[in-house]
Amino acid sequence: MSDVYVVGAGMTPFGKHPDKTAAELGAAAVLEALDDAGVSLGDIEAAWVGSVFQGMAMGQRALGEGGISGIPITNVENACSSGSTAIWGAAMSIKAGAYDVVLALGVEHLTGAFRGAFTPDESDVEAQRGLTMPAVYAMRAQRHFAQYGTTSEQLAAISAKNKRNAVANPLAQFKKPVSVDEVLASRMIADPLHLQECAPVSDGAAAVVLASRRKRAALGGSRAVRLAASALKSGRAEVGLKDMTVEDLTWRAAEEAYERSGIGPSDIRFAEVHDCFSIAEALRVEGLGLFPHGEYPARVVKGEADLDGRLPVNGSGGLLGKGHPLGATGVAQVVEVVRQLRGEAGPRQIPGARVGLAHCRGGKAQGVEGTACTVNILTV
Amino acid sequence: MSDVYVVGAGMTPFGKHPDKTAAELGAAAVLEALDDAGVSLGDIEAAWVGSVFQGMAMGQRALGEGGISGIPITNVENACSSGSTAIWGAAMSIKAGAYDVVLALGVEHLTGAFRGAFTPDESDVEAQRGLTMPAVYAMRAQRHFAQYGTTSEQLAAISAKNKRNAVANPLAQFKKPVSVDEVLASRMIADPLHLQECAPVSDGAAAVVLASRRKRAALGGSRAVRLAASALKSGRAEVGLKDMTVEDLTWRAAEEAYERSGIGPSDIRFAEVHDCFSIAEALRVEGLGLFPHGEYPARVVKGEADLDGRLPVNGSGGLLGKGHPLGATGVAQVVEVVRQLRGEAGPRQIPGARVGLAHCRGGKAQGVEGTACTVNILTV
Amino acid sequence: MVSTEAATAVMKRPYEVEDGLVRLRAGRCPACNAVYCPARLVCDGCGHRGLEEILLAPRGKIYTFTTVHQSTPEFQTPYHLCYVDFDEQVRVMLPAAGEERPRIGEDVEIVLGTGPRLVGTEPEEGPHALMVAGSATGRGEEDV
Amino acid sequence: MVSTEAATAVMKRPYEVEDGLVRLRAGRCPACNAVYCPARLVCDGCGHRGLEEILLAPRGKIYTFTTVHQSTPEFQTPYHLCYVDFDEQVRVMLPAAGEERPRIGEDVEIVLGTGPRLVGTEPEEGPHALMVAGSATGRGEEDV
Ligand SMILES: [Zn+2]
Ligand SMILES: [Zn+2]
Repeated sequence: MSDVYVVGAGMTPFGKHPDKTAAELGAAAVLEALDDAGVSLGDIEAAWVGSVFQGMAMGQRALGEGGISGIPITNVENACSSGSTAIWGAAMSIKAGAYDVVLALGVEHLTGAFRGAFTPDESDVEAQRGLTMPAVYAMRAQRHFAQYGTTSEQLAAISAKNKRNAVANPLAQFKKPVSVDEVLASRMIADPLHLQECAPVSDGAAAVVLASRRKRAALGGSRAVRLAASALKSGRAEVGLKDMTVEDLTWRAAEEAYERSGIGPSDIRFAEVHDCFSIAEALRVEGLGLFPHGEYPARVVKGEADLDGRLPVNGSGGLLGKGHPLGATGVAQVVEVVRQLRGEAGPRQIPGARVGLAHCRGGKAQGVEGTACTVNILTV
Repeated sequence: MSDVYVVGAGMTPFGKHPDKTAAELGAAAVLEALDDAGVSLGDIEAAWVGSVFQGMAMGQRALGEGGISGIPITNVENACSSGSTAIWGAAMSIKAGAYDVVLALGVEHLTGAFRGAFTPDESDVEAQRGLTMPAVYAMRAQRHFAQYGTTSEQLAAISAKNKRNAVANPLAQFKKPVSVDEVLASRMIADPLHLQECAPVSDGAAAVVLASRRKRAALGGSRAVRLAASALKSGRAEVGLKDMTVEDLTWRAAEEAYERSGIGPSDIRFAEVHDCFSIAEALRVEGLGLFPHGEYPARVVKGEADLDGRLPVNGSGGLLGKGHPLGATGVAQVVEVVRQLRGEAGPRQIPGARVGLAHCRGGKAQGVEGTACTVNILTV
Repeated sequence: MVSTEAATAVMKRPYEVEDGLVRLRAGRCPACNAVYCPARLVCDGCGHRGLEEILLAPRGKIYTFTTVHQSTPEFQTPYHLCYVDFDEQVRVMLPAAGEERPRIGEDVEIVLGTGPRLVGTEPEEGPHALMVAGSATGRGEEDV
Repeated sequence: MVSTEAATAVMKRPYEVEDGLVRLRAGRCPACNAVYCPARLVCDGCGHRGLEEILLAPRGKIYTFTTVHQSTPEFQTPYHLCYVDFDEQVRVMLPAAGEERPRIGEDVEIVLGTGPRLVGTEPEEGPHALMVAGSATGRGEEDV
């Protein structure tokens, strides 16, 4: 299997875009990624496009708007991991030797398309009984509290960190810092999670151009970043009485990525992880083996995950600060890692960022731990 | 890129299954395909699952019901080509050397989920102005009439042929033959297309197990069928005033499949094509280069596409006779080709069937000719 | 991000009325002259970014047609649909006014009518439905 | 196709009432004893096809809980949710009756109540909502 490189990255501002269609947002991200890569529309041989609530043929509509038609396009859905599943599929095609330059796009336009809380699919018995995604994570947070003495103040510190990081990201939805007290004063969504601990409703798109080693060389490629591993897993069936603070799904995806890349948890310099809720960030980084199990919230309070900390987490602002246009999220994480690795992250640049990890985990399907999880490891 | 083999095939009866969920239908197809392949649940390394209107995480729900969880699962959507896009993605992963045994599943449960005619995505300006999928094909039929003298009786003969073939297929939705007169006496849906010239609303699922050369050898593999080529294309942008009787999208997918397999139109012994409407079958086989442009309807009347004709088309009954559970259709076509190539098609067996083609074309997206088209060529 | 001009154009009313004539808003590529209706951000043919807005001729010719007898619940059947070819070398799908069956090759003009949509199911493009009418066949303003 | 027994079970009412006690319908693998609630066609653990139907104990223990203050428009907030562990080694999500906050480790019994759903938005499983109530905490039949 041949190496895969990210040779171009682009994304729209995340936030409310009531005046734009999903296709227009997608096209804008694609064009920026193409320009960044120095490739033209005609160089793109195939595309994978992730979205969740955008109806049929999202990829064809977005690429059509952007001047690309006729090529193989695969629309993929894996709940909040849809965009990162698109990257996984696109990378697979380069490993297959089928193409030299492909595109992965994630796009979502949720403004006006959404009422109330995000839930599992309506076919799900738990959803029919009232389960929402905030409730899933609230119940996991209650266990983290009970088992590890985690507190609401500690979880609020995760949100405050990410919203502070977002201020340094011009593409982020949230533009001003939020204190721990302000997080705790925001209204309760699902006990113990407050509004400011839940990712917002967002519109946006992100795209990356992937290339083979051969094409990367032809492009010059001094700014190319290597996709050292891309792993996708789905949740295991829920059998027996498991510890809900343990992210088996995250660990299995990470394990494969660590093995394939030869890069272990201790080599990771920074991470973008799927912080759909404050507690989620803790569950992710503990599941990835980046922090000891049960200890992350307390360590955030000590500053270990800050931009200048031991292992910066969600320096982009994460989903909590940057926004969470579902299908776009997984691609945007990789865009951020690429910009950090290139040293192009401006005021939020992490010094010496040479190995980064992007983790994206989505959804909950009937009887399984989660819909999907991806782990991408990138290096320069 | 390594060879890809279909080592197992399964499908549910197509029709109305109000007492079953989409997940149950999907699981049933998967289990039959696994048994057919002689592999166990644990052998499946990854899966691609096509559906259109089934909500989030269809693959995780169907495979979970069938006892498979944890593996990489990619849900794909490409309108009516969703299932065949799943096959294309699954085959890609074997070519990449990533896996030796993978699954492609197509599933759709439309009973009760559907009102009125199928349309392009609701974001589409044409759909907002009243365009339906039957109307698209009706307008193309009017051009075929005007340009080639095609008649309603000739189109009705296509439906009558497929519904006759369906009688010999125990999995088909329609159980009795329909005469040309009965087709023409059925109510008009979009002039000149009558109800009996439109694919029905159906529930169903179909699955195939794909394997690498190495794994096929390990399995014994005497019944394995080779996937000589799998091609996917999307529609080109509609620029200028094109001849709407010409299927550029179909031809481009076919051209790639012919080139990659070294098998040309004259080598094809039989075909399953996407006959969502009577006229569609004509547009497909003419676009594939299997019949001269403009002549297919007249040749159907002469019996050339019958099971005992020069080139049998839709011996399974096609979408018109077998049913059309959108996401399942593209996989079911390949299941039929596999059974024909193995000599297991019973009363509808085509003698000497050693090279078959499956064509699946779906949808219409704003400003492009069609959403997606796949051509799979299989041989023994 | 690219220019949002085309994006804004999509949100605008998709036509202009000049001297009583209804003209569709479209986009033309300044590099290769390809015309798109509705406009898009980028020209598919040549990759040029940013199309210039043009108004199509108020008349076109029916390329093909159908009469829809089954639709979604938003529409009142039966109704006629046509693909109309314009001199600007672009084809647009529009409903046809009146009860008479359209004909291939017929010259039609664009009119504002009620369209086949049921009351209360308006699309984003606004309260007036674009339709075509062939004055030679008796379809015209008085029918819509 | 595989047996449709499990499929049929899904469509049935998801519980039985015996001697006034509400017991959830579930599926147990005859080969490895894994329990699934609701049942499924195939055992994930060992691949055995066809689970046997069992009824869970009428009581369980709260593994975790939350109070939902924002939900979809179908539900009346606030309401309590719990994951309840049963002796059969299976965990089920159920709403909790009454206003009092559930507690981790609390013993609860299953009751039929109105549930958090608004009138007119019933799910497929039928008119009675399954809930849990802890008699020790004052939640009980009289509260639902
Ligand atoms: Zn141009
Ligand atoms: Zn078992």
